[in-house]
Amino acid sequence: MPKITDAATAIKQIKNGDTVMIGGFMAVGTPENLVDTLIEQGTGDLTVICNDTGFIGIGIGKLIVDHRITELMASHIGTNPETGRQMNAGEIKVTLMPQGTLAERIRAGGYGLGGVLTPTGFGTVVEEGKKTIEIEGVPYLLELPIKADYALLHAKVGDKAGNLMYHGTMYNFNPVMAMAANTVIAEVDEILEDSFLPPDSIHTPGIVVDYLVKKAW
Amino acid sequence: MPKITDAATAIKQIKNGDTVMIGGFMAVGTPENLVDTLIEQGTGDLTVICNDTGFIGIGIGKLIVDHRITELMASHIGTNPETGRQMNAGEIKVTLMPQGTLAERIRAGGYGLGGVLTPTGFGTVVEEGKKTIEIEGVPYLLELPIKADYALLHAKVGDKAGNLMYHGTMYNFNPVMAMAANTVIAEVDEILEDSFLPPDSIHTPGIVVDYLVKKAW
Amino acid sequence: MIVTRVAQELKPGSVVNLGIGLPTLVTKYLPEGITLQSENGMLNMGPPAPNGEADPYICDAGGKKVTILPGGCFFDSATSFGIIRGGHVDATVLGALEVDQNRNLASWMIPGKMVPGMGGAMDLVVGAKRVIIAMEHCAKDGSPKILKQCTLPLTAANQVDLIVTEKAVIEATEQGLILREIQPGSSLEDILQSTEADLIIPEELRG
Amino acid sequence: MIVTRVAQELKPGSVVNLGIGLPTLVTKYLPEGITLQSENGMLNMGPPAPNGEADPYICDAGGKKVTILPGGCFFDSATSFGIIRGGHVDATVLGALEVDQNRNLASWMIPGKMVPGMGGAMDLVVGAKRVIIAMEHCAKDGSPKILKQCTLPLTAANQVDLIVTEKAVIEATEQGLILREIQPGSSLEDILQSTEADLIIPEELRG
Repeated sequence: MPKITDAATAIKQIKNGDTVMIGGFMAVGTPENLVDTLIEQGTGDLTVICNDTGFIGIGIGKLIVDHRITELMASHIGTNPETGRQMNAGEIKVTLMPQGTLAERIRAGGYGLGGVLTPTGFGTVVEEGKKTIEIEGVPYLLELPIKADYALLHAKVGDKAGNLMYHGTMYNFNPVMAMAANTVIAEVDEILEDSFLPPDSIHTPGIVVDYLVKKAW
Repeated sequence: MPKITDAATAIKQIKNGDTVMIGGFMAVGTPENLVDTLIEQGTGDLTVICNDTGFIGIGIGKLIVDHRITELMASHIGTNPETGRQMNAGEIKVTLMPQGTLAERIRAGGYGLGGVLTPTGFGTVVEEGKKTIEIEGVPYLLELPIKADYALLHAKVGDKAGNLMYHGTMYNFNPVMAMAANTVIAEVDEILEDSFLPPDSIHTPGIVVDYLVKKAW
Repeated sequence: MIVTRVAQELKPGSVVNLGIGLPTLVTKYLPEGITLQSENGMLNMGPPAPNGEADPYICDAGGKKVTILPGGCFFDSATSFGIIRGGHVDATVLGALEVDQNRNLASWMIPGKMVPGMGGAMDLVVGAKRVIIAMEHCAKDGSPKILKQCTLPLTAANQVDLIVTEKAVIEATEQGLILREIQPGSSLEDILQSTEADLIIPEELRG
Repeated sequence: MIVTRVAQELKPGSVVNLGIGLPTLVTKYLPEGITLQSENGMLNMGPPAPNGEADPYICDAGGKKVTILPGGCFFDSATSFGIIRGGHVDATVLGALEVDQNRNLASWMIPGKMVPGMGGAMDLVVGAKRVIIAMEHCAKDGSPKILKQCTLPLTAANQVDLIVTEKAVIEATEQGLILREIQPGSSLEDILQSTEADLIIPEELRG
């Protein structure tokens, strides 16, 4: 059973220097309350794993603008020019990788796999430093798992067993991140206090969710 | 859009010698009408990929008893003693593998991955003939993708766009098989003719489903 | 002209992913029966939501609020790229900075200048059955974009199938780039002058 | 006795997968707050369905029709083994043919005799945080099952954490097998006679 609590209580366990996965694609599926609380609490020096850095003032963009991230793994930073500026100025270390590779690497972390072979990125700078393995004459890159101390998710509905259901494109990286972090904090628009989500319609099983926070603003 | 048709029409394209994935775990999630139709039509010499061979007279067990399978990839054959007998008598070639490995190999086939590294089976006979790759000091087996000519699935509900929803434990191998076969035939208890499944509750996207057959017996 | 010509390449019944920018404009000219995939997790993507009626939780790959059509579905990123990498997308239409005669594509960065990240482009180019490049024939400064060899970091090697510009329709094959059509308003001479790559010119298109 | 002793090892709040056979019997003695995982795709598995009320589409890993408890969920096999392999199952209880002092387990086949397949056992033994073996101390013919070295094909190497039999509770560590408890009705001498493996006997358990 997850602890149902407020954002401040759930977020304060995150320390400077921790590795944090944050769900969302262009800020849809990003837990804005949890991000705001990280900023309020002054947590910094974070390694953040996410698809993109949102926009200035929206989603993960807020953590960038406030210089809370020292290391970033993402697939796209183009919608937030401040990320590119900090990268070029050497203020932040950025590792860019293909979006599908990012998804598989996080999944591998959470699913106990040692890695996956993907054709994506072969023949490009993405292959630098990676092992190439040929299977039936086709070259693949060996991509390694990614894990984190925390995953911050955003779902539409959570029940008291911690089961989550997303809606629309907020789904994106949230389900794989839920499996790949030691501690999972989910911000949800609605908490079912007296009932449960239907067992055939659950996107993230409650056993991996440690804290449920009701979205408050 | 999938073709909505009857079992005989959908199944008659399967030829002797084809490779067929069949969903189900202990016959729950196995398309019984499609299996019966394969038997009626006399199709044989099949390579079948499935979790288990069901029971005598139930599920994939029927194909075993009727000697339609010459090659089998599965994780468990213990509930159907006839499979073991045929294997020991050299009538059928059986490759057994861990259930999680079977799931990942089929997924890799459908998801365009060249393989996955799993710790499962290291130090056992499962590692025979496989590459071992060490990642951060831990040995993993490189497991290769599996694909098939056909996948025969069983779902609870299908809509006219081919979207499928499973129920209970019939889910099992059906979703990964749906992605890994050239042609996908799904038997469903119910076909929505005038409406669609809710977009947040779809387990297999309709674009991979070629034929929908309403379960008739 | 680019956009309408690309639309003709998309077959009814196929699953298509359109990149950001010029390719997105193809949406307006799609034939019936195309299913649009959006790599952030949607099949059967619909048009932008009417003002004030947008569902805040449904966006396209550019972050724009859109709708989903009947029969569509949502899924997570691992599934979405399984659909893409696994060959379940029939065609992708993407813009380009450079394309070359070895079917290479460069579209994701200009070192030291623009490094937005590759997003889903690398997976799309490798995974989609057909890769269609929709772009202006030349860069803004007039320099050719269809080259003997790409100079910018690649998005993928040997994956381009078709190039559609305002001047030409070019098929990219293992034998090289074959000029298939001269667009209205252009000429063979114009194309040859604005293309660095070697072009194979079929008999019927020679003056 | 085996079954009740195993039940004590399972902590409230943990996620547990019980193997077929003897381990399934542990179900009756589970403490409150245990979530049962079934590898065919279910969390919060409930008891067998009452006669005539079974949902034909809900079965356990042995194929028996069961129920799901409130708060449970269903998922596919790839997700199920992700949960298992990824370390999200706190403990698994499995039967065994042989266990040895290097924490090896053999439980899935007897060459030439019984080859049912490994099913989910290999993933469970590698993935679960704690591997508890629940078995009779000796084989039916009286021969020891706790060996210096397994003779049958392994299910997994170096993964066993605890062995519970009707005679003893034995902790399997990198230093070797440590006798932790002598079960009521047994004795140190009885255990030593029926165990081939070297046992580390703590001071307090020596006569």
